[in-house]
Amino acid sequence: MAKLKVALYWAASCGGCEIAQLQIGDKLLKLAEAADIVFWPVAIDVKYKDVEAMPDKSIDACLFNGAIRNSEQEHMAKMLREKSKIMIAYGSCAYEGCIPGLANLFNRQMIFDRAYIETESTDNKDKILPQTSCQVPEGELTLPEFYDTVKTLRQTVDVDYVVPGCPPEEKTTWLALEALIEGKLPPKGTVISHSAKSVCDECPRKRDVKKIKKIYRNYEIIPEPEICLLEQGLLCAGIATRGGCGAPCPQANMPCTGCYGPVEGVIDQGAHFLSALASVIDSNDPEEIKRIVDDIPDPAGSFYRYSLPDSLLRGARIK
Amino acid sequence: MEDKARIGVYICHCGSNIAGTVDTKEVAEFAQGLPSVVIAKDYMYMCSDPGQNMIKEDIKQLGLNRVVVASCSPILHEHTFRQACQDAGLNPYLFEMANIREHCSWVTEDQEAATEKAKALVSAAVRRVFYQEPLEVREVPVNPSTLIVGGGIAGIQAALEIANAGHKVYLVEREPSIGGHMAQFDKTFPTLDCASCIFTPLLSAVGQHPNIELMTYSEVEEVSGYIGNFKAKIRKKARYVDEDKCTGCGTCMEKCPWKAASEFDEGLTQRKAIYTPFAQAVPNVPVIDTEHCAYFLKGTCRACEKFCEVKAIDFEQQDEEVEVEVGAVIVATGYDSFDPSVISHYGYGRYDNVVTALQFERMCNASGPTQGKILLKDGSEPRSVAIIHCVGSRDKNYHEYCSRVCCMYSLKYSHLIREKVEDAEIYQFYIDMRCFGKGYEEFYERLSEEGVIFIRGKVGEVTNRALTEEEQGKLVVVAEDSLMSAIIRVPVDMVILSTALEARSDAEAVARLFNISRSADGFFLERHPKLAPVATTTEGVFVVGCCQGPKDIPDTVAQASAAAARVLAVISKGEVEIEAATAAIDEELCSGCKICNLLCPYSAISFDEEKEVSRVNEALCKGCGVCVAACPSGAITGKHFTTEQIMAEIEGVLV
Amino acid sequence: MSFEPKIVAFLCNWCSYRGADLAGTSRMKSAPNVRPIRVMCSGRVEPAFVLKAFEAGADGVLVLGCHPGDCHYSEGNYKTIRRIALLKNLLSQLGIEDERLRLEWVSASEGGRFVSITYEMTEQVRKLGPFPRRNGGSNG
Amino acid sequence: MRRITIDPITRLEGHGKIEIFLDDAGEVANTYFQVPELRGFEKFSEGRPAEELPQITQRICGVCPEAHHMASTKALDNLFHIDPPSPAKKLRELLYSAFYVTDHTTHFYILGGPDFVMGPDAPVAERNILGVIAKVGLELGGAVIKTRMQNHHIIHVLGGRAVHPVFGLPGGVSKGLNEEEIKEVQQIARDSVEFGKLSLKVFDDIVLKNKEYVDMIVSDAYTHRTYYMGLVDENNQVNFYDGKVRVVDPDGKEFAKYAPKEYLDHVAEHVEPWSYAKFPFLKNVGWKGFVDGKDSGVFRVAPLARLNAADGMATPLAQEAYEKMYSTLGGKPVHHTLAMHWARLIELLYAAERLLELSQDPEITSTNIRTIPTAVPDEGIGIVEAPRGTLTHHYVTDERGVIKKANLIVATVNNAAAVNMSINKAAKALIKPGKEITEGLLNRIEMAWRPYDLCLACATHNLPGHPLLPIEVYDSKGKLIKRFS
Repeated sequence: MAKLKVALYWAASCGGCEIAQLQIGDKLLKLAEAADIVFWPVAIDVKYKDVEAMPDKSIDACLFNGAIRNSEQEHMAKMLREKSKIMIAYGSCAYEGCIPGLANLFNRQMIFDRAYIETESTDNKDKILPQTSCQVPEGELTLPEFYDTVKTLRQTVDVDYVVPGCPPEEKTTWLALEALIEGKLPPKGTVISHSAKSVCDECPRKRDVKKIKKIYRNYEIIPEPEICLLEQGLLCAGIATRGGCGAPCPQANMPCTGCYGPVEGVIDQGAHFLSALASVIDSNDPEEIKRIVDDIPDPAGSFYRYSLPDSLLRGARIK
Repeated sequence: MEDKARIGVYICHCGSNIAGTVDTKEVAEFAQGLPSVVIAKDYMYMCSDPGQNMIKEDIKQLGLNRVVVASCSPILHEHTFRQACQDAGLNPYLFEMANIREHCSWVTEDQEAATEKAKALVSAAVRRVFYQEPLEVREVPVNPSTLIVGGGIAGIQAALEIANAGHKVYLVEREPSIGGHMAQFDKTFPTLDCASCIFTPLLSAVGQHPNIELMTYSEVEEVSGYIGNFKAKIRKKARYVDEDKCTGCGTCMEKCPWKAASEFDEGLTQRKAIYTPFAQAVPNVPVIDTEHCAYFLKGTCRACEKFCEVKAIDFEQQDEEVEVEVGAVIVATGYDSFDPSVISHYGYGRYDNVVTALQFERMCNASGPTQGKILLKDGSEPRSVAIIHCVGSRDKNYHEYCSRVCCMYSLKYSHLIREKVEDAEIYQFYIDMRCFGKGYEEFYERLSEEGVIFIRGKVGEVTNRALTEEEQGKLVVVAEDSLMSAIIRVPVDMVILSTALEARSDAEAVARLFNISRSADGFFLERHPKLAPVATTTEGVFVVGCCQGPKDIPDTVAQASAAAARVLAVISKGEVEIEAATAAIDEELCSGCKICNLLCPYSAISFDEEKEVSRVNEALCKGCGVCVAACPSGAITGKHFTTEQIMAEIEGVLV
Repeated sequence: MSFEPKIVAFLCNWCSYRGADLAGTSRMKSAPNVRPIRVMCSGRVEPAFVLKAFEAGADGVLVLGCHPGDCHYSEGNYKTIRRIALLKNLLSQLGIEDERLRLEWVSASEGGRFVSITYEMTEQVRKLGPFPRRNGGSNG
Repeated sequence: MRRITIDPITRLEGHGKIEIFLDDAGEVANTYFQVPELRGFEKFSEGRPAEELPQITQRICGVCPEAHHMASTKALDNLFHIDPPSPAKKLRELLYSAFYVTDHTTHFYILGGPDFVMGPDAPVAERNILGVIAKVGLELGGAVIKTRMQNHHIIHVLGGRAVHPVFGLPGGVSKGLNEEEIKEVQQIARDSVEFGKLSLKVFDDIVLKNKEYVDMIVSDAYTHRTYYMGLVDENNQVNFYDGKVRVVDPDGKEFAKYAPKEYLDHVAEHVEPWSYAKFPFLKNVGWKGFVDGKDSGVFRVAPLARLNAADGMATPLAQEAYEKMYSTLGGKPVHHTLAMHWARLIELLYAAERLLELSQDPEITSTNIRTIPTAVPDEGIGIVEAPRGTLTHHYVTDERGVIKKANLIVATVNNAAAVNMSINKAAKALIKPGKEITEGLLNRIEMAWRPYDLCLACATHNLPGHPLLPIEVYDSKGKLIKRFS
């Protein structure tokens, strides 16, 4: 059987997904046996012309990580979609926008002003901003257009599979690669993970009574080692987050922040996290309820840490 | 299924009620264009037989598998159209209604706006119905036994009614004997017949009834299950007397050297450490009060044991847990009598001759502390008695409600006093006389002819501070006579406080135990004050007697019989219908996070420790959807109100 | 043409929906801008429904339930209070005006109250203007 | 005017783009190193609870998340006015040392190394990690993979996850090490020290024993006289986790030494309209454009810079290697860009040695790893040495500890100006009229930036994602005259 052709590409991502792919360690060699990596900028000097030269659908699968932050990433996503039989959104950024998606709480102007004008160490009296096109003595220099809003891969092109996680855990990555190598891919649209249930299912901490009188910040308490972090008042997103990761964060005494995205079939992870949490607030008195919820200083960042661009509202409304 | 959805849409004119404002033709045309809509019609009156037949025909002829009717409120006609669908062989849950009358044609005159809105409501219903699924109404068999909690007149009446109908009853009473408050009474108003004469036979009837399993000195500790199938854990407290051996001879009580204040006699007499509350107690088996028994306190004595010929005394006896299975529960836990010592200016507890209604009741009773004589502490007969109404009732500081029985028993007392102490002066201090019951007003008339002095006014204080010669050594009742609007001082020998009836001190715990609610006054809440006066929010659990609110014996007995009738109705039907639109948890998605566990007002959600998933008991679930909205995993489906259906409706309503 | 706000109203089956029915039956005029959706209890209303309504084109959302203490399911509406309180904090952080989401209690006998709420809401939202979209891409 | 575009430059973290303009004579007129994107972490950190920033900011870069995690965590200590218990500090440095071992290994063998191991002109298909493994043999290849896995395992054990750990909290860390775990760490540390030695030997064999390479290293094409910056301990020895920032001038004399909170007195960032990356410079020298020398504020960071800025290494074997490098390359400071590869391997050995030291510290298994902050948070600055250079996190919060302002000067960006110059100089030296411009030649130009181990994911906290364009040479009329394949 002919070797698979696989492309690994990054758009608006941090590189963690590449490291996660390297994390499969010696399984990399298995991958190398079964597939030719025809495109992988982080490690191989294969240039775009080679990819462009490939006929449509000649790549068997593209693992695309990173969100769509600018015009060229959009162009790139569409191009690779053309070239690939299977498009896999690999990692949280491609899947739901991830932490860089928090930029959707602001807009382009605000981000530029902060980065190039306001920042304390910036020396820019003339308020120069990067330009998509700019004349230098020798000619024109261009930069991609920075979008106002971060988009997910699925909001940009047709996506066949999703591999969740920021970054995906080694076993999740291998689950997807193995299915690919052995031609045992699940139905289109599947989010590939070892679990369809929430992280709680894999969390060894004991769960008892969900009644919340006070919400704590993670530096305010040293949590009991054995007990559910949410029940101790820490904002643990495990209840609203797909498992498959093995609940590493709660086992390191830190709350889950939700990087595997919503549980199977859930629309809007944040809204579900919010609703569940609010439901178990231990008070019927509106004033007290207000006091308790006001202890959450950053609802958007807490409930949509990774999924703001993929949420129903996608981001903030800027006046 | 969905992709093959065949939807029929029917727009009702409701005469001109809808058609007058909404362009029903246009709406029908609009509906015809919606996805999966096979046929859309408008018609004069959809709820009429021809209208319903139109639907039935189309279901059969066009093979519709979804139906939408746009007409009036579903509250009005949802049932009608569901029935029509069912008659045509379509599951009623595949029907959806759009309310284009109350919510549309009737709320605006702007025809364009109304028509637009009607379209939106129809498209919402169409999109929603697309996702609707057939549901089956389940029926579960009913356990014909009944648990009755409380052995007062209410519980006894209900128990006998049900037992006499041939069904098993478990009657649980926490005191050593059944009887409750009524057993303490001497006479009953307005007929003045002797309480024990009418009551004692009932007690023994209960005691002997083959269908009644009596559990005295016992308390219900846990209730689970649902109508038709409750399980109750009952703790039988150790009596330290073997019920099977004891003959009720009473020797132990004679021989017991240790005494304690008698609860039954309201502390006016003493009973022994081993005792039955009263002579005609049922069962006639004593209990040892370990707080006053020397053996339990000091480890010595055992006199009772020595003298018991049948060797019924058993100091080693332990509390016993029994579990019973029943189909229905009647809660008849009665009331507490208001403690007047909190109203210090009435002098209760400070002055010997200020007594409570129940204490006076006992005094009048031939088997009571004074063998029925009305006596002051010093043993002499009172020459004058004041009866103060509404002590703790109709009083913002204590209970705002009227206790309903005080006026009448106060009248009864004046009669008893008149009977026993011919020439005594009797004063009634009242706010208003409330003589609402059958024969009550007449009783009042009669009493006023017996030379009782009625003073309309609230009593300010009862004091022994004499201002005049004649007040010396008397209790002076200071009150405002609101008819003469003057402060008056009435010197008397004895003061009777007509104390309020209040909810049991442990009513809250009991409410939680049976998962029923309480009204602001602390009494148990009936499901509907008029239409369901003995039912509660929990199917199969009924409340009767004073635990639901102060009432007299006739009303209590009436309620008891009513509850019995409701229970018998359930039993005779043999099975109960279980709501179909309930919540259901998908075990494939539930991670056992326990968010939902405490949210259910009906305790319908339980946790399966083995599988580590939560479960909904569909028989208990009322389909409110609170848990569905709370589930962070979307693992709970609210049948007939699924997220998918409502999301589709939202999209539809915004076209 | 002037801006006609679209208001989605979630009504609980036992109090608010009947209150709305009563308003109709009594022929009180109420804002046709309000698009009712019946749920068994306000406690069924997921925050996601509210967000979905905005996303699907609503300019305002009403959540109406039984008065506290009167809930047909005894405590469902208290859960709603909790959720809406937290949801409002989220929405304000997302730059969405507080007036676009209202939680109110309407009993089965309060047809008049239902009507005045719908008018108030419609006028408030009319002042705010259409709910702004955010769809990504260069012009956000 | 001709133009050569190299886009994207490859074998780095993130994306960069090089524009080379040739005049009509065919001489290089100018070059531009562009970074094509921005994410704006500084903006969307606003409104976040400060204690979440170690986890949020590490998403700037998934290759060096630990660096951002640490800088951020130290900024939080400062922000909440809390001094973590000493075991917590040691655990942080332990995790950080393990991270250094993995990261320097990654760069030398996967990103930078192939140019030397395979040769600058080797075919594209071989000039990568797979080629390297094929050439050096599976044994060394296996060791590379093993070292990365093992040290990531340490990060996993402490931080819960190998990538994007959840470890740092104001006042301490979330998890400690038990006796069993520390034994494992000690073993990994010993193996890593061996691997560090081995890697230096590999460099010795493959690079230093190859005259062409040595000449290339010391050639003017790859040399710049700049200032150097790096974190040093109280003995002015290299330290990655803590200490003061020391700057030496092109002659190697100490120019400045400052505590984190003083960074704004020493560093500023220049903005150009043609790159999303900013260009830091020494405030007290000033921005004089893309030129080197004492009068230009341009400075360099990362391995060679750290070694130049310090007086030595704090561990014996590393110190030995340190001395060997300077004696071989003619004393301090060394200005040869390509020597960064060597310096990186010396640091790799140091990190391994430090890891071993810490893993043998009696305090390391203590459970006293957190102090709960009580002071009102206001402003905090944290600096660490990321593998790619000095990394600064600076936060201002309200009294609830919610971020009002965040400023980040990220490791790689410190080198942005120098990289631009290095490319320019290499291009000018390598592209000559009439000389054919081969793929290998262009790779040699890329070799001018590769030593910096660019992390453009970090630079301006941008995201990779520029579309790859072919390398094309146009004449002044914009006519395509050569296309490379």
